[in-house]
Amino acid sequence: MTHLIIFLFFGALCVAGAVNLLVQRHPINSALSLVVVMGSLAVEYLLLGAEFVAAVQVIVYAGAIMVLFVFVIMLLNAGEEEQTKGSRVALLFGIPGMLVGSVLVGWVLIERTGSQSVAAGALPGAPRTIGWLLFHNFLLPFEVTSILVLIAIMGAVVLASHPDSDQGRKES
Amino acid sequence: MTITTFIIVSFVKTVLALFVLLTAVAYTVWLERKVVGHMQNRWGPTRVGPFGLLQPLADGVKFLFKEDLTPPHVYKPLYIAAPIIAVMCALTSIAVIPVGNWVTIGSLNIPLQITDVNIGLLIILGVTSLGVYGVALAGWSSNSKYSLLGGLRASAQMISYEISLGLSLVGVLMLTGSFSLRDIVDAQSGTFWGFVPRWNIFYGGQFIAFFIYLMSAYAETNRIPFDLPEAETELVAGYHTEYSAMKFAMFFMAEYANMITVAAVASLLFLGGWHGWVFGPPILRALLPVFWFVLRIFGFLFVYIWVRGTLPRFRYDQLMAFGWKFLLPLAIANLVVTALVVALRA
Amino acid sequence: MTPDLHLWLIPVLPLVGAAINGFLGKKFSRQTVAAVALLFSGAAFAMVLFVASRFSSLTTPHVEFLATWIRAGAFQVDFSFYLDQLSLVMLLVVTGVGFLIHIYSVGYMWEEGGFYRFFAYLNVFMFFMLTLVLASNYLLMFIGWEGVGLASYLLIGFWFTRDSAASAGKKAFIVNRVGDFGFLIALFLLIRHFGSLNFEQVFQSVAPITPESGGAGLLTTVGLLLMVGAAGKSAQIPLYVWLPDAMEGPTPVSALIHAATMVTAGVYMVSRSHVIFERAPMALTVVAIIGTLTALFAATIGITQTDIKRVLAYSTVSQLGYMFIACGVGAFSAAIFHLMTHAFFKGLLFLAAGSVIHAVNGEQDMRQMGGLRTKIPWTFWTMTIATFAIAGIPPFAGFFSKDEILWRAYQASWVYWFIGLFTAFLTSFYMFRLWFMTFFGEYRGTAEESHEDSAHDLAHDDTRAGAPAPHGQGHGGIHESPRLMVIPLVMLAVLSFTGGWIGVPASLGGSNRFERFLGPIFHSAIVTEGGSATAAPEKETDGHEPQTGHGTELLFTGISVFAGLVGFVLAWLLYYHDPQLPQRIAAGLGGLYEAVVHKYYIDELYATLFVKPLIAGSALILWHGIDQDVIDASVDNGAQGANEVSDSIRHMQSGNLRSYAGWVAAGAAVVIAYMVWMGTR
Amino acid sequence: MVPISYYLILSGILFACGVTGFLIKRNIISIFMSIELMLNGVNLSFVAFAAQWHALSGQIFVFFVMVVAAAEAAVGLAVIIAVYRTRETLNVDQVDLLKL
Repeated sequence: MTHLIIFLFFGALCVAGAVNLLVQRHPINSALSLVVVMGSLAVEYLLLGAEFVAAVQVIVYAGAIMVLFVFVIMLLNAGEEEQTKGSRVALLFGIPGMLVGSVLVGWVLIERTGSQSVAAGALPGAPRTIGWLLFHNFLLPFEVTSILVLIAIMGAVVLASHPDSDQGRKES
Repeated sequence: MTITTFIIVSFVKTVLALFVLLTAVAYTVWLERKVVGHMQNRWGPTRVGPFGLLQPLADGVKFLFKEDLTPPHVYKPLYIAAPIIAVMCALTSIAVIPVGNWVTIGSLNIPLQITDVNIGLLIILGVTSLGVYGVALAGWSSNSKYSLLGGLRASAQMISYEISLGLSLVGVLMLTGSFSLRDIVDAQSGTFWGFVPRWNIFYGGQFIAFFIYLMSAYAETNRIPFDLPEAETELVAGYHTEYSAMKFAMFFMAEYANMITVAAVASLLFLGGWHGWVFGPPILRALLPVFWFVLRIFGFLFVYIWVRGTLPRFRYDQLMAFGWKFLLPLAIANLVVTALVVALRA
Repeated sequence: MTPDLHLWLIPVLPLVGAAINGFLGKKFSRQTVAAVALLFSGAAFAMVLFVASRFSSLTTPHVEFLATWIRAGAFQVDFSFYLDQLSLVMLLVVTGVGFLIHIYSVGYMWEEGGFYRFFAYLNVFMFFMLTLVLASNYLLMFIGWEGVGLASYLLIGFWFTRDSAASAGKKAFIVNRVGDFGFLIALFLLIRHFGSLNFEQVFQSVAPITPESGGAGLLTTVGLLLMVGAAGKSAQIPLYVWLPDAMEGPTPVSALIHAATMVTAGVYMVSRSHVIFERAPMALTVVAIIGTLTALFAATIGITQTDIKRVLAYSTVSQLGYMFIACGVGAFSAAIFHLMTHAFFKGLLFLAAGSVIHAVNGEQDMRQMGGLRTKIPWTFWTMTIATFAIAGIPPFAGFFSKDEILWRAYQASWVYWFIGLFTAFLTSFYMFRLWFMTFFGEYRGTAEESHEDSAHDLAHDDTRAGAPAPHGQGHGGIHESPRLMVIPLVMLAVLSFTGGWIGVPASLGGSNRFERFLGPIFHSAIVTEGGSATAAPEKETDGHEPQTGHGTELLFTGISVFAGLVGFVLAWLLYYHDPQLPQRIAAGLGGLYEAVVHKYYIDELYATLFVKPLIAGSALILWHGIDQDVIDASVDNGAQGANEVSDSIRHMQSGNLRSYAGWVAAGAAVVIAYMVWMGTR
Repeated sequence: MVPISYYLILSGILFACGVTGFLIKRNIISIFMSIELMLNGVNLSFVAFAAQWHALSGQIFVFFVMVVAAAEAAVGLAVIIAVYRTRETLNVDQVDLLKL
């Protein structure tokens, strides 16, 4: 019972944050609401037993990525987004398409997964087991992603470095 | 124990912890002023109470009754939210920090810790990383160039040093094989070679990691020599330039609470937590570890103040260079070495 | 039976020569080119001789299987070669005469540009011709058939800088296409009804059919279609028109391709498929009629021509007509016999004519010649032999073969015989006319200074730096040809003198060896279907005939010889004794003469009937109608449409991130819907 | 006990919100955040499925998603900064020249 209540509460928080992300005009508000979403998602993970995932969610997403966002927003001093006349396509096709797609998916999910339910912490993702999996079954993907991250870092440096501050490199 | 007792006990522990912590914060401020004063050949606070011991109380009252003015042109919601976030993050992390062994009151056996989760350390890291928001938002929302620069510096600095901080902890984690702080502390019980305490800083050969952690912690808490975000000489008071009264007090509290937290973590991870000479009747046996633990934290705080009293301030580029080009590689190297050691021991 | 006969070497050797000369010859010196060409064609000849030496020990027909070419269900075509008496004779003729003409060409073409090109083409021709002869099935034969057509096209247009030569080549090619079309259809019919193109299988399945039995109609159709093909290749009415123009090519080419070998391919093909023809009397009759008409027709034209080579060309046509008469009356062996002798003396005639032309520096008009007898004795004497041979004067080669044909023709119907006889008279007449005009009387030409209007001169510029001419005085006055050219003349002369003796008919106390040699082939069919009416003419092909005694045959022989002599005398009268007479006669004949001079306006007729309508039709329908209004239009409109469509679609590519997102979302929705639909059904 | 489908529905809602944000937001940073939102929704479904099938690999996937998201954030924000330098705007409707 408490389980369901907690789930509903944080689920509602999630949705509220997501919706707030949409309605807020100012990117920093959107960012913060996204942080809220992530935090409450971490709680959901905890409910599902994925404690390590939850922790990493907080540390990486809320603590690093979103901080990066906020940082950039501050750096560029992004103000209210002006309501320019965008493309009609996005509204004419995108929104209906999104609705149709999500409705279909939702229907299928309900159809297929049925009423199977999980207890709190159904599948304990303890750090030890996760680590074991990560370094045995998923070693190659792990290494590949590490390389990916390395490349991403270099790319970020190249892109963000000031054009006149670097000699010879193409302006990005 | 039943759910109700659990809730009651938790509540009691929380209140207790909060009270102690806030008091500690207040008296850390007093201590700092005193020590720095003596270092600079002055007395520090002396008027209020003996040795100015009631000074923190007076300060609190002052903060409470000061006019809480909000400058115009600030982005209000965040301007108000920022200090709250900061102080909340600072106080939350205390929840997973164990301060001592189990104590037995009547029938129930209570750990001297608000809650013992097996990913405690991760939670601490996460919460501290969330602490950045307070600073950043404060700097940004108060819509003044000094604040903005302060906030930018603060957030950049925190993100940068968080990495080496986390990496410096990994060595210990590998030695222990657990995220639970209690397990980590238990793993450091006893001695080797007969007399040397089995602390990670000695036994695990983690002293490099320890110093990395120390420096990163200074940066994390925006303390001298890394207090660029609130460098008075450059940008009036950094991210909390525009703050006053209780809001400013919150930042203040947050900073000192963070100091205490990192000190606690350092002593838990590297200096064997509460292990120490235990003797006497059961009640004393229960409380002595707490004493040892508090002693260690006190030592750390003293070092903080000592450093503040002696070291000059870094330049910003030096700060970044130091973090990325020195501490980070060092932490990684330490990590590799530790991994080898662990592998060889196994 | 020696399996390792390596027949394939025979065609492949010239091909190798062609390849070497064609691809590398540009850098070779003339000596090298000539050496290569002669080496390989000579090698082919030697190979044939070797095969001939082994022939007696062979069980004929000897089939040499090389590889499977096409296999479609039951239908199969192989690369395999078929050797029997017939193809052996053809091989000997082709390679032998071909080799001689190669030698001759070295001398003749020495001054020419594109020396290597010429020999490459010549070798290619040899290759295809030998393929044609050796083929063991109609399809392979058809390859050779087309190949020789190609080679002749290339060689006729050898001096492609001359417009007339180029157009002549095109004419030859196109007219041949008409014939090939018929040939192809015949092949299709064969495949359709007998499911095979192999000679043996086809003949096996044809053998049981008799004119009375069903399927005779089919055979008639096939025969007629084959005849169309033969008419195209062998220049019979109505498709002969290309051959006279083909004389635009170098004289050796005319000798080799358009007299000795290629044009006889039709005859070879008809007699090769005699089994079919024998069972289609109607087709045979048509063949005979076409043959007679052609013979007469061409001969009459030949009388009036003044271009030495054209005269020979028309005589070739009429001689081919003879061969077809022979085929038509079922005397295939006689046809082949005449084919062989004709190859000898007509080849010789052309070579000699070439030598004459060479002597007078490219002058081809007989009216500009005369009195060359003393100046070029070798040429004169060899040419004399050839003339007598073709005129059917005993004991020259032509006599025997022609007499044989006439005799057979008479046995079939006196009409054939009479026309053939008249043609024989005409033949000797125009041949002697040529002879007299060229070699007797006084020289009417201006060879000393006439250096223009000749292909030689065209070629001079690029051959100045060429190797020194083999004969001393270069292009001075009238001179005998170099030895390289004389030797083949002499050898061919010997052949055309003695060539006929292998087929001396019984009536002259001979024992027609040639016929007996060929006997097995032209008997085999008869044997298989056991003495039916069609076999009548063939039955007495072996030497002695029961019903008509030697007397009649001798009588007829006498008549034909007499006709030849009459022609001689007449020619002597008109062109030696009283050269003014012909003009008067021509004036007297008036319109008829005009018509004959203009070859009965056949070319003009064809031009109006086929060429102009074709061009007009192509211009109107194919060019403007289809090409411009359909193909081009479709392309243009396609481009136009693409342009417009992309103009409209271009706006999707707005560069606006959110519109892209909209498209992506819509597409995703579609995909999801599809997947759900697939999943739920 | 909470039915798995609830988690899935929640993740679906989050994803849909992300898509909507991508569609209606003008500020490039907000759009970027919408992407992150989508990723989070997917992560939730991953974890939920992991719980349903008792397969930890689902949680492993979440890590990879996070790593990729981090890399993406780094590069993407760098790109945003570069764009802002040249265009002086963060509005995607004004950055549609398809060239720098």
